[in-house]
Amino acid sequence: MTTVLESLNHALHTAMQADPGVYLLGEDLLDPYGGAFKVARGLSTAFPDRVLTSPISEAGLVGLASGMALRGLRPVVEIMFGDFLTLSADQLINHAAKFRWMYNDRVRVPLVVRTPMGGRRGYGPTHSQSLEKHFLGTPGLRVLAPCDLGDPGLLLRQAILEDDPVLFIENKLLYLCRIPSGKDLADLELTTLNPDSAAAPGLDAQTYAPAYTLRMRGAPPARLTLVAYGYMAHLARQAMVQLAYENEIFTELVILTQLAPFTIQPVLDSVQQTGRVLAIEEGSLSMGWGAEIVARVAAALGPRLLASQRLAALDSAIPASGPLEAETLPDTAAIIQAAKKMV
Amino acid sequence: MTTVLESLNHALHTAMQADPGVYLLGEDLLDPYGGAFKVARGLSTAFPDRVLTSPISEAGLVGLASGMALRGLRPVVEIMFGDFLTLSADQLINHAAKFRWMYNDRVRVPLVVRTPMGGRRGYGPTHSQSLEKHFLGTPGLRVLAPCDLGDPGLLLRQAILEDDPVLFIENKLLYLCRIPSGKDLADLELTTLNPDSAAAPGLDAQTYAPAYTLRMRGAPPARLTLVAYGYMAHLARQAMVQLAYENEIFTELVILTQLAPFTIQPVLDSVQQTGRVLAIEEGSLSMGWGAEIVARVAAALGPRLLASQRLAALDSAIPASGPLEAETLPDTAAIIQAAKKMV
Amino acid sequence: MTISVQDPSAFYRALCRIRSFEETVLENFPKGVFFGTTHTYIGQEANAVGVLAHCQPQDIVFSNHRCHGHFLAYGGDPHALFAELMGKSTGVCGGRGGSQHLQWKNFYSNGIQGGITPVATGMALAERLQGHSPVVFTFIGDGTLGEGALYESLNLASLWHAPVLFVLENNRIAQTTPVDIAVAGNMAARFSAFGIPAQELDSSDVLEIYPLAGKLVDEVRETQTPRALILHTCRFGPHSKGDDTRSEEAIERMKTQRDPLHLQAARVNDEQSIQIRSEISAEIAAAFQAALADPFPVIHAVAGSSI
Amino acid sequence: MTISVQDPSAFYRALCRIRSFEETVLENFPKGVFFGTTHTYIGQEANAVGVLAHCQPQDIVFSNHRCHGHFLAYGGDPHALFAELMGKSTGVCGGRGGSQHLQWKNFYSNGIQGGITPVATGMALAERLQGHSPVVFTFIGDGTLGEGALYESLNLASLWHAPVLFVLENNRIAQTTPVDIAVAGNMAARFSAFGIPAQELDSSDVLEIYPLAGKLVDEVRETQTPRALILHTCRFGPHSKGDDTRSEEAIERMKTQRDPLHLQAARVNDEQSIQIRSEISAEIAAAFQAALADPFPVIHAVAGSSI
Ligand SMILES: Cc1ncc(C[n+]2csc(CCOP(=O)(O)OP(=O)(O)O)c2C)c(N)n1
Ligand SMILES: Cc1ncc(C[n+]2csc(CCOP(=O)(O)OP(=O)(O)O)c2C)c(N)n1
Ligand SMILES: [Mg+2]
Ligand SMILES: [Mg+2]
Repeated sequence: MTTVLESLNHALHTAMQADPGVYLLGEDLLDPYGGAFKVARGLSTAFPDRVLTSPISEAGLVGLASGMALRGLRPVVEIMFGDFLTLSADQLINHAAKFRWMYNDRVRVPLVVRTPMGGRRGYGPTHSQSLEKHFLGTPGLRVLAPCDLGDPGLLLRQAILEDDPVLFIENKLLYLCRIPSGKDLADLELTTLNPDSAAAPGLDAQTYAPAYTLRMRGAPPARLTLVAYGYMAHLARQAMVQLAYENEIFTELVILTQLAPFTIQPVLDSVQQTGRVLAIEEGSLSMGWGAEIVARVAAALGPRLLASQRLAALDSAIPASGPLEAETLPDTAAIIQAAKKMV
Repeated sequence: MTTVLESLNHALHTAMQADPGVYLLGEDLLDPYGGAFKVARGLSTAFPDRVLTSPISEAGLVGLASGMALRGLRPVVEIMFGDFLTLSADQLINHAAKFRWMYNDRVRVPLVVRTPMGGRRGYGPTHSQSLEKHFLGTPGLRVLAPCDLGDPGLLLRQAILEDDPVLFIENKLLYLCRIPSGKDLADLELTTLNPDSAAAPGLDAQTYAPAYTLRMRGAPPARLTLVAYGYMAHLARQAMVQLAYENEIFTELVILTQLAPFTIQPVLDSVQQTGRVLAIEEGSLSMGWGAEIVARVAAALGPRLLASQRLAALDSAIPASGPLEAETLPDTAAIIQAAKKMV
Repeated sequence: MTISVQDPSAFYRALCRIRSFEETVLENFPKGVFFGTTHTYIGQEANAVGVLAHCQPQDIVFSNHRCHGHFLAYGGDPHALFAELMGKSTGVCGGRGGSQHLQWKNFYSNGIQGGITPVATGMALAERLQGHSPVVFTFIGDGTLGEGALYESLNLASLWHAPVLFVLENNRIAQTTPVDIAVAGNMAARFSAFGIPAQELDSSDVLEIYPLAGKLVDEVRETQTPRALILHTCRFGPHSKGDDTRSEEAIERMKTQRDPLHLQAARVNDEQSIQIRSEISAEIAAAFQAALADPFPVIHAVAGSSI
Repeated sequence: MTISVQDPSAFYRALCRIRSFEETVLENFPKGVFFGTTHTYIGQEANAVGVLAHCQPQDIVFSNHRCHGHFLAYGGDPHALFAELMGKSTGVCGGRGGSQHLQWKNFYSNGIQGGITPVATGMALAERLQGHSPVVFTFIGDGTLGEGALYESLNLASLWHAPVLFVLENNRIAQTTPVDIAVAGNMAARFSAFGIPAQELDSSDVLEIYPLAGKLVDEVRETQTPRALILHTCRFGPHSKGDDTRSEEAIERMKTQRDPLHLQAARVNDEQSIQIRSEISAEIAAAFQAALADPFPVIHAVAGSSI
């Protein structure tokens, strides 16, 4: 069984093999180290000229890669910790994401910025955050997040093939999750949707960014829709099973891999049946991804939305101390508790 | 009648007069220029040693001011255009906003970062944005936005008195709005609430950050709640009056001045009556402030929320061309149109 | 646009085109025909003309907020530029960009100080990696020395051999801020500290700028490594419109001593210079009128302004 | 913590305390008693000790991810530091900060490369403006020369006379990246280009570092303007834990030639040095045990994890 990490690593190998225009840039990428989280492992050995290990310059690096992208290459930038994305905010928001549209659709920026987010490793306030919420809703910037279903590597490969900038959000704990086989999911019914993802100004529709819907096989109708992405989708799947077996609460879980721009349809399809939605994310609550989910569902369903809630990290910095960190971030138990309250 | 600009300028004079620890830092602040939008006018003449006109270094400047704040001063930083706030993102998110909490509440960061946002002046894609949505929901960072009601200057003065970092969002068109007198508002009933603003980890409750609720005097019960801040609150007020007089659609308008962290109570109080909410902002739609408003209302009211919508800028960059820009940003007519559709 | 030094009138023409364009902009701004704001290049024309005379078709130019002169010296069409400032569909970017955000052929500009430098560095690197031998001309002002992104770019350009020519136009002021209160230390040293050779010139004479630029352009092209050219220059006009805080005398002194058009006019005979000025004048007037008559863009495709 | 050069044993004791602390950290990390990660200071002890021996009570220290040595040399309590790494309520920041985020008296650290430099500059400015004459010691590594925020700080510190001593610890590597592929040009020039005088020293000898640091500290204190001290040094251990990509021989060579403890031990008589080591050993072991026994923090005040 493959891990998400292996899948992503393999995808980078494949992408670099397939296209000599693909470059990988980032800090400490060279083998044997292969990047802080090892997603780059083996690449500098296989493609020594196309893995550019860089100084510590997150803004410069993203800007430089945008320039490469404007001139015919397909750079992939690794930002060592997602926490440092704040340093590239100007390059992402005021440069890479704007170029195509502001230059009247005459240029393209096939740039991918990948970065690991997330806590639960005790790294403390500056190395544990899930800051993607600050970048969602940037016109011209697609944001993707693999989960442990489907083919995370394919999601990355498609991102690299795209002609518009993509922010690709990985999660540190997701790396080691194994992609379950059909047998592992035997208790579940899995629907994969590949929604024609909302084409927004300055962005084309993208080919592979599936949404998944999971149900307990043969269960009574679900009374609550869980929505999640990334590692939280993994935890939500555990919660879903536990809720069914231990509490006889049946839920549906919708997992998105495209966070922005996105279509709410797969979520609506489920909430139309269940009437209730719980959006789950690891980032801090306020102005998070879940707000957009709930707002869209509420707008679409009006009074048919019986209940909506969000579960997220506390609105505080993330402490290094294990017990404090565990309280700060939402886990399976918290999902179960929140779900129970809603039905 | 005072303009918002005059009120803010006066507040800075008063604050610097009152406390020798208040400093103003930013680009091109010196008289006779007095800052790009003139909010700093007269200050360098009155307080030559405490107005530090700076190199073009938005990150450095915010960082430097955080350091000053940590060591007993009360710096106010002017970022010339809100678009450049992206350059200070790391200093705001990973430094200023974190210090107090991560250092176990043993330090305070009485920093104010002020900046003008907004379009409608044809400045184009990098000088017209309303980027505050990317900073809302940052743990430890309070975000305030004056409107043309109440006392914008007092809001700024209170922000300067606060011991925690504040991002203070001004709007370029709001500057020239005149603060209406009681007579100007004769048709309206105004309720001012000073909610005990949600104290979040790393932030104390703040003293002055009113929420306003406006109703048409003597009108039948409102069937829709408009929620807005900043310049959009000004436009929403116009829309409200027009809707009443021209369409006999009666609405309530809730205006917030504290965007994060905030309490939804004043909005709930209104939507509980009207059953419908329209959140209005100038920033681009997705993952905007309005999502948080709607999500909180939906969570609180469940099926009693009959309808919810958001009105915002298109999810695209902001064009320089006047006609295109006008289409991109929401105006009074768009508010009226959205409101009509909802009732 | 390659100009030969053999032909002083070609230089004069190029200088006049920029001057005439910019004067037309300033003159007509109060009439409300343009959107937003503008940053005119009056006084600095010799920089764009002298430097970009070395620009080959495969080369790239990345400019900043003060980009009209660079755009015109690159060979850009005055009509398209006027139209862009007027927000017309025929504008350089169909009216989306406005004065500071241009893209045409290998010309780019953006209005965020400093942010263009890593992008330009990446373009240079990409071109070199794809086997081309370009020069990427990157224009920045003295004020932009305040931005950290610049130094990240210098380090990366130096380490990774990006064929960039950083052209620093030191007009001794940034908006209203004089250079001496905004730039500490030494300008050339700020480049050489990163291993990037820098040369300086204090002149408004296109015939002094041209050869020095040529030398550095050749070095960049041959070695495919970065260089910096620091041009000490004079901004005659306001930063944008009507926001000049300098004394009138100081500006007059600059205009008398440092006008690149005067300097070059002396090398063209009177008759020819009158002829050139009137041709340019007509060209620019026609471009302006044509742009005025152009249509505004049609409603652009809309995605979700309200959900 | 002011140490007098007259007393070689005080220096030796300070060096040993850091070494012993860090060895205890590395030894116990695999046992799962600490959270997160750590960056040990082994090999660089003489920098912290030699420089911070000049730290006066009103002075400020801003350190980076590799902060244990600075914290202990500043006078920080090993028990509180162990407790912080263990996430205990008795930790320097009650367990919130962890290894990289310390605050105690006038000591601060943060884990974002480069970001600390403008903050430290602002602290220095604030202190000067309030009539104090402090020195703000700001520690950065060679890798941090990649970050743009540093150069914005250098410019601001130089222009606005911020009494900062930038201490650049060049251990010739950043995580796994050797300095020669990450830092172009010349290190000292990167400071002097901004008008900040810089001095370099390639030594692991606290008695060489101490006087040079003293000279620069005095200059900063007297002139209330910034200076830079570049200390070429050696990191003996991994970047964090078990992630050293350098050859074992290279590391062994460094350990033989450049161990600050060996160099200083030679100045203390054998008996005394054995005594000091055993005292320090006992002190650190006791601190570690005490921290182990300390309680975890109680549930912290919660605001809205779910709405
Ligand atoms: C990041 C950023 N900060 C501030 C500004 C506002 N601004 C536009 S031009 C300018 C002055 C630039 O000075 P300089 O680099 O010397 O160029 P010059 O205008 O003199 O040509 C400023 C501050 C900006 N566009 N971008
Ligand atoms: C902005 C940022 N980028 C990357 C990192 C990850 N990181 C932590 S330490 C380090 C290397 C720092 O090298 P150097 O400055 O030489 O200090 P040293 O570790 O050698 O003491 C890196 C890349 C970080 N903490 N912050
Ligand atoms: Mg200038
Ligand atoms: Mg190092």
